[in-house]
Amino acid sequence: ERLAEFEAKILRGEKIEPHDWMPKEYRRQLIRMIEQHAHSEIIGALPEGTWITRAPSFKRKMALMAKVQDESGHCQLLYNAAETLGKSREAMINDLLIGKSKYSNVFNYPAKTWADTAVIAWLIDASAIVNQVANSKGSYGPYCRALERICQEESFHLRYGYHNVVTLATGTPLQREMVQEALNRWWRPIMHFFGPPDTVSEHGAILMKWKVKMASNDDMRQSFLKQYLPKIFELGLTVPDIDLHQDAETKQWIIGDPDWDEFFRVINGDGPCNAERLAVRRTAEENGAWVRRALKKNTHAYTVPLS
Amino acid sequence: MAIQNLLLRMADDALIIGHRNSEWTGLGPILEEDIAFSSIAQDKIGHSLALFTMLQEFTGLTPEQAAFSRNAQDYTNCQLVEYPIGGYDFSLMRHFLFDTAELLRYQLLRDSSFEPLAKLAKKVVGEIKYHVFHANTWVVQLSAQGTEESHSIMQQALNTCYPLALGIFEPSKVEQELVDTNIFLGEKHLQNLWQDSIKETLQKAGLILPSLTDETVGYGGRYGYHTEYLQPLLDEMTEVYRLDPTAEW
Amino acid sequence: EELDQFQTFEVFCREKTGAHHVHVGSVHAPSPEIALSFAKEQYGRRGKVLNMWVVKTADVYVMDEQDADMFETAGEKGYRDVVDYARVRDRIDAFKQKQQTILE
Amino acid sequence: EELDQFQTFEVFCREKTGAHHVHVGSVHAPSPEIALSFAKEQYGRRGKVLNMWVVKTADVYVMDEQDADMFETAGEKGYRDVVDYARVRDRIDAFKQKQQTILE
Repeated sequence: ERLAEFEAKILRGEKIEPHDWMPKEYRRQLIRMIEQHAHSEIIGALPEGTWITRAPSFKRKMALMAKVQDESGHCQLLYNAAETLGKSREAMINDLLIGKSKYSNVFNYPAKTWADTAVIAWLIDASAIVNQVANSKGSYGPYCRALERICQEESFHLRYGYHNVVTLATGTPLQREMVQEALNRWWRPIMHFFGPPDTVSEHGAILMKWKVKMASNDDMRQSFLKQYLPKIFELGLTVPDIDLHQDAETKQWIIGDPDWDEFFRVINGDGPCNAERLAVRRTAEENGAWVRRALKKNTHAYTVPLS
Repeated sequence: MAIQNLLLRMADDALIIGHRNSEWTGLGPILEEDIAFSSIAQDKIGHSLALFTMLQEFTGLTPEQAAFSRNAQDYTNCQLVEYPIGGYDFSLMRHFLFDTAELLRYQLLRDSSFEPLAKLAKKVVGEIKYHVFHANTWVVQLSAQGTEESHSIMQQALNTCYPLALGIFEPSKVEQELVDTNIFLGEKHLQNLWQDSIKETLQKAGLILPSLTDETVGYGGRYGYHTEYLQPLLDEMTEVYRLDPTAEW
Repeated sequence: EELDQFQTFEVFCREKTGAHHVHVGSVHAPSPEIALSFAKEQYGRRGKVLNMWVVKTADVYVMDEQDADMFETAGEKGYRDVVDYARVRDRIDAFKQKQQTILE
Repeated sequence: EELDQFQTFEVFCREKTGAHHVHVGSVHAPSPEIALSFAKEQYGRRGKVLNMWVVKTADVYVMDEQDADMFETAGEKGYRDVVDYARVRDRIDAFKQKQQTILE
């Protein structure tokens, strides 16, 4: 009955809106996914944020500020989209801080040099865009509308990152070496970014049917490799994967084992920066508490945002 | 050249306060405020870039060379802007006191006899008006409309910032020449306008100006005398640039 | 501890190109002034925003989706009875009449 | 309550699922419920309107016109737009050119 109508609506390509009926599981999975995406944006702002004060030129400084600002902006948009499903923003932030709700594993690694920020801005934002473009065709209205604006703003990140990497790769020997080393550090976390091969991931099937998850992990990884490996090689840069090769007939890129044990170890809290990221986030929340207390004083009951 | 002195201290002020306020990016008390405060910091860096580009006509230095290869004693920013960001109360109060002066300064400069500066002033006055709108809204919100706790925190921030803010108006050695050549009406004049302007918002906010004792007034910056905070800031700011100042970053 | 939650405002932007205000999202803010300042930054920091409205989410009255079918007939069947619509109709006409006389 | 002093409501409609709500105009009405029914009458007739919001005009906070200058420079910030990072191609080709000559 209602489930059939709900699924038929999705099949017809229509969007589900906040006041429509939806299965509990659909609401729960959507909140989980959008919440994690929002957390990844605010935590993702931290490694790059530390380099704003050391950016080597006016334009890079302003661009990196605008990029990290966008990440806060995207986090705000995504929390809003998730809030229309009935979970308050403060509850989501709280779940992040107590470690109950996850964020993208790639941000548990440190940005060691200026070239790291260039590789992050280019290849990690590129990976995020592959994921976001797929999800923007999903079934939930507010999430798609948020992603529409996010993808527009991400196109600047991508171009800025690429311009940055190209400037370093075609610059002095010191710059070239710095960007190659950064790429060596970030290659494996980027391969982890799309998640383990689908056989292992348990949310898969139902999320695909309800257009919550739009593409498999392997398809998204493959789309990333197809688009960006040629550009990396064109700059004479290499990636740290001796088994990486392109299958002659299928043109598919085959990668070596990126060590999924490390992926699960880090995602469960044992990466180089897990503790530090949440600690910085907690300090920021605590330092701002007096401000929020002052603002909360004169406001009325909280209402769920509309769309 | 009097105009160089004015352009340099305005450029240094905007660069250093923009740099300091950028340290809040991603760490603000509320997401929406994080976004707003970052835009204001970006605008400041943009203003300093415009001013250093104007200075290039006189000095031949690119903005990067001018900004990334000087030490503290060659900087002419007022001491107020170099202090660490502290709590959000300090950064907000500095933002309020500094930007109120900045708006009045650029409004005056719209009629400057130095054409490029008048042109820049006309272009950015709208942006700075928003900076002041933002500052006024927050100072009133956290003081009069906040809690007892936030009101006392903001009063304390005003007590700390106000003496330092007077350093904005420390007269330079070319003050008279600027006034005579109608480039700028002078820091004294600006300070009078500023005193009236902040009074209005402080009244609405229920905050009172602290009494002044001479040694707390933040003079010295215009003549290269700075606090111990500036050099570490510059070392951090130029860390990557110094790896190879001739390279393109 | 009780989470420090505060209200949201719905944001509507009018772009240089478009004539209508379009709903773009919402912001958390304690007051309209701050909501406008946030909205300007979040939704107006790029491109062509000319003007902005903010409305407390609590002040927005929503036609529930279940009533959507009420709309469906609108497209096909034209007039649809609303209980006291007739009585209210002439009252509006009277009101407009009065406005007219005041203006003249 | 005073029925003939009608206040106005701003009306926002969403044409199809997934779309944003758009401001389509305003109606005079004594209450939100009646405003919604008038709005449906006036704006619901043509297309299939799926969802509608009404807001008392008094509840809409507007960034007033003379503050529009605060938005003016938003569009000119090249550093945070794609356009400023376009000329990458020539840099790569120049680099490849240089690599070529080194190899020979």
